[in-house]
Amino acid sequence: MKKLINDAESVVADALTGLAAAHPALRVDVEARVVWRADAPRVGKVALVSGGGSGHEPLHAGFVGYGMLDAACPGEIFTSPVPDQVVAATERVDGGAGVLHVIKNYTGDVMNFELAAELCAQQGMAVASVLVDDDVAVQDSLYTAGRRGTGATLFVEKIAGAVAEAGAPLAEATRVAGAVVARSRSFGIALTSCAVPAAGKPTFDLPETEVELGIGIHGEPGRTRAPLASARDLAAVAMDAVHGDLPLAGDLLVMVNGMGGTPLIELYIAFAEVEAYIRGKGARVARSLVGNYVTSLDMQGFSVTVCQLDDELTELWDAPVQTPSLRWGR
Amino acid sequence: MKKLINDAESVVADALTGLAAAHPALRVDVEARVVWRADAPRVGKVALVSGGGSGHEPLHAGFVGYGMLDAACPGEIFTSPVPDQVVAATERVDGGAGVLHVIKNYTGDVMNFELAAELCAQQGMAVASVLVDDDVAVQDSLYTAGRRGTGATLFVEKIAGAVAEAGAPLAEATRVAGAVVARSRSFGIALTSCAVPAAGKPTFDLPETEVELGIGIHGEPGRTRAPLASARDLAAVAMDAVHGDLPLAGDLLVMVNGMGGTPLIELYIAFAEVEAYIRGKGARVARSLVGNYVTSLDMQGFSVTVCQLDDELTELWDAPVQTPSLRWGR
Amino acid sequence: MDVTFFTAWIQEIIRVLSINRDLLTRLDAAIGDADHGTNLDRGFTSVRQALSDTPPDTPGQLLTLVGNTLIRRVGGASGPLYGSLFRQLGKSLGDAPEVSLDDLAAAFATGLESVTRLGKAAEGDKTMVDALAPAARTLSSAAREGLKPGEAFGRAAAAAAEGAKATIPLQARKGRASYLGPRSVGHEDPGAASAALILSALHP
Amino acid sequence: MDVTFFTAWIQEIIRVLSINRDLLTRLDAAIGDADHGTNLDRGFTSVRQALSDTPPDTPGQLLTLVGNTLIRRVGGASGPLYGSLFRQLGKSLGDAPEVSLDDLAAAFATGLESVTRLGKAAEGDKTMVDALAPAARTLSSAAREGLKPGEAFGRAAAAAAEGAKATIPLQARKGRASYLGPRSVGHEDPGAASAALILSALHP
Ligand SMILES: Nc1ncnc2c1ncn2[C@@H]1O[C@H](COP(=O)(O)OP(=O)(O)O)[C@@H](O)[C@H]1O
Ligand SMILES: Nc1ncnc2c1ncn2[C@@H]1O[C@H](COP(=O)(O)OP(=O)(O)O)[C@@H](O)[C@H]1O
Ligand SMILES: [Mg+2]
Ligand SMILES: [Mg+2]
Ligand SMILES: [Mg+2]
Ligand SMILES: [Mg+2]
Repeated sequence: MKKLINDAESVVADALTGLAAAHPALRVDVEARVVWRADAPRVGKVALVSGGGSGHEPLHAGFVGYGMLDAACPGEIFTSPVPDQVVAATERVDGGAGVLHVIKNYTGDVMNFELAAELCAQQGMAVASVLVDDDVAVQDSLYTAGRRGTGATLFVEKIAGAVAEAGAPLAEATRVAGAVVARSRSFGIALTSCAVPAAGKPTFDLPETEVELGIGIHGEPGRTRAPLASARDLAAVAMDAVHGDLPLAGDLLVMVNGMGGTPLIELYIAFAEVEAYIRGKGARVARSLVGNYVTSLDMQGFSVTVCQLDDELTELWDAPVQTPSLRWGR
Repeated sequence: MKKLINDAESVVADALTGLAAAHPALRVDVEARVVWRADAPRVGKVALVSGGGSGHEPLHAGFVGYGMLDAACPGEIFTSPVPDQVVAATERVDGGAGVLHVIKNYTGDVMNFELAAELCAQQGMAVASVLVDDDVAVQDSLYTAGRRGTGATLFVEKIAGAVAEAGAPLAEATRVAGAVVARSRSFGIALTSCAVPAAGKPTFDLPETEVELGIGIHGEPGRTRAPLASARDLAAVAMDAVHGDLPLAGDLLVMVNGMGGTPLIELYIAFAEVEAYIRGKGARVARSLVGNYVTSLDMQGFSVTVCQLDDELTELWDAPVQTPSLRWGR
Repeated sequence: MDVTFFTAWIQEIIRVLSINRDLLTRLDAAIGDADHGTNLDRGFTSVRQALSDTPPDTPGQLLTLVGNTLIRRVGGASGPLYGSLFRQLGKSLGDAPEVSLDDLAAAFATGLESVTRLGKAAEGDKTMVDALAPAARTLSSAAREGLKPGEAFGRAAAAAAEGAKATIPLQARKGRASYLGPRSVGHEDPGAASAALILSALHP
Repeated sequence: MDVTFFTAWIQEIIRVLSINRDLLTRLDAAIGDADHGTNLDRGFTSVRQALSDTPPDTPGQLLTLVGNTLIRRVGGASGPLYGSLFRQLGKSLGDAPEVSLDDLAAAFATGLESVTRLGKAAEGDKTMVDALAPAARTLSSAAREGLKPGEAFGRAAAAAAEGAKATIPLQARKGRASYLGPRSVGHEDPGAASAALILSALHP
């Protein structure tokens, strides 16, 4: 395991220092672990706050800015933020119109955000939340932790961010965020394990000829192991899983997302296969993203996230956004 | 070596297929290996054409679009394009005001672009060129191949692209491109080797405790090997080399660039150190980029590129750009 | 058992968890995300700091401080869960300067409840509850039987350790390990292992 | 030596380079970018296709076609260099249906010149020139001495092979290997190695 770091203990703080230095439009409290828009709080605008373990960069801090998140609270590597962080972030961006918490569905994230929401409510802030659980690799059941939140988080943050930027009330931003979750599905595949800095070595061993199918974004092993196959076959595995859960139809927003260690040239190869698969089902890629957006440290691999668009969602997706890692229209 | 590909032979074609599917504003001729702006040729506008081996994505094809390149011609992995490609690209975007070839200084690139320029001239096209050679790891000498072109290529393409977009004549675009080269320096460090798909294994072996200093972007070993050190120390090595060649002063445009396999969180850590180094020298990071822009397949590592800004260059850098991998202002 | 007793317990937890940090992280690497040891070590290091900053006067104050500190510093699933456990222990013990085994057993039962209320895990789901629940039962019965604290603690620690080991053949239904489905079988749950360590730190 | 002879040479080059593809790429991995074998194999595979599409009538036509195809398909440094070499060979031989050893030696000398004009490498810079130059000299002197083609080819191939091996202790001054500075010492130049293979494919 080789890392470009100073110290396993200071990874998050050091990265936040770099983030602050690189993006003057952000404010960063390295101590409190909060990143927020320099122009927040915006009076009368619903604020979006998200957060989660670090190691998924650019998620979430890279999506703070106009038209997307108002604040992010990055936890330790793969460790959900603590309630204090969420409260601090919420306080800093609350413009009086309420705050929407975008939460990836992990036990830790859910509990810490819930504790934070209680504290926020005690302070008189209006907080709503949306739970993202798009990963079809995980069986959804009342008796389990449910599906993980992965790539669709970016879609929720972008689209609900556009709703909020347009001045809609909290209930409306919450409704649209929920709609995005309901219409989105993901599946991920790992070619290699990532290595958590503090753990000092790869989380799992994977032979040269095998891949992990149905991985999340925390370096955990997947549902099953399979022989390494072509990009075409791996894309088909991912898309079969997605299509089996939510049949592909109509206009789709599609992200082929790298897990952090896979170069862009390979992601475009995977995207070509995903696009052909979708066309083969009679659906259409209307909007797309190809790149490293919701990562798992240095893991090699990819995930596909698909969202069924309608006119409203397409328009919101196209609305201007200006963040370190997603930007268009201004 | 694990790759998300279909076949080592079809890597470039398959990736171009994906690029075309992902970016409707681009035109891609997968056979001829040319990527160009859908709105080209623009009559009366100087066109910018660049190209080089593939494996450096998003360079160059990811920088085709408004305010940057008019066309790119990606060669095979780490292999400069052939003259036919360059000619085809030049023909497709020549709007009558001349075409600027942006060439990274490698023997193969230089020769193939030269042969292409002769063919273009025979066809009556006005072609100028700029040679990018920013890598201070390589000794510059009359008797050698000279310095390599690496990260500054992005700066040249962006800034000369803005000049061309503003309607300036070929000579002016060429002059500014040359000024960017003259004011830019780079240095790169590898934590791991990359693996060329057709070669089937890593280009070099590097023990767990060592790094390569002074690498290029083709997976070649560096000038020297050194013990793995902290991000702070590695950043200092890179910056000492840059500063030793072109003393840091005034306002700088700074890119901390990942080699393809290094996650963004680590690049921000490196950027924090680079920024502190520059401040320590009394200079200032006025503009910055942090991310994977000029890569070497799946190599882990980073490079730093610094360009001395002046008011003209700052304004040109800030001008709107709309490409797959660099976008702002529209 | 007074504040000195409970301070010794917490100090011993800090020591034991720090020694076993990498072990817990390795257990978490197998079926989770390789951070459990780091999470608890970070949390309890903060606890050590908090205790030296404002030494508490009563067992209840102490345990509440521990719980709050864990919630404020650990994050992840284990942060709120262990945080609630200790916070509830503190709340149950109130401001009594001295605590009996009966009091402690009752407090532990309510602490366990707060963990299951928050995490919604039942025994057999392959979580820390699989170690905490038998420990809570053992403490209660030991108190009923009138055992000495030393003996009660020994039995509770043994029950927790047994409960932790018994998670090995289980398929996880809660927490991150549940994502692995059948592949979670054959590994000890890291949270159950840390719960057993926390119980093992209880010495008379 | 007629078009059949030269066609046989090219076919043999194709065979030899394809067999040695991985070797050449490995040499390039050590001091370059691990593509030399792939580059030449791609180029000469296209040459095979081009020859079967439009079989040339004369040695000059054939070699010009080879040169053009290499320039159009190889890329990198070796594409233009080998392309010019073969194109110049073709140009020098003109449209003669039969070629003498003298003609070939003279053509090879001009071919070498075109390589050094384009690449600006001198002998000793650790490039293909280190194999091509001694081969050109050997061909010329063999022609002057009136040797049979078979013997001349044998000597030229030996000279090229020796020239290639002699690149091992050199520090590169041209091409990608020059970036390595002193670390380029101790490795055979891949282009010199491929040049030696190309010469070794010349059979009477
Ligand atoms: N719903 C739950 N109820 C009880 N314990 C749980 C629950 N979810 C997870 N745990 C415990 O938390 C442990 C993992 O803690 P930790 O690794 O620190 O957090 P995370 O899973 O967020 O990375 C698991 O081993 C399990 O014992
Ligand atoms: N300036 C030059 N003159 C002559 N030969 C050169 C020159 N530069 C490179 N070469 C030859 O080209 C070979 C490398 O070819 P290849 O690997 O196909 O291209 P690239 O270096 O562009 O990857 C070198 O081993 C060397 O023999
Ligand atoms: Mg975690
Ligand atoms: Mg090459
Ligand atoms: Mg964990
Ligand atoms: Mg090469």
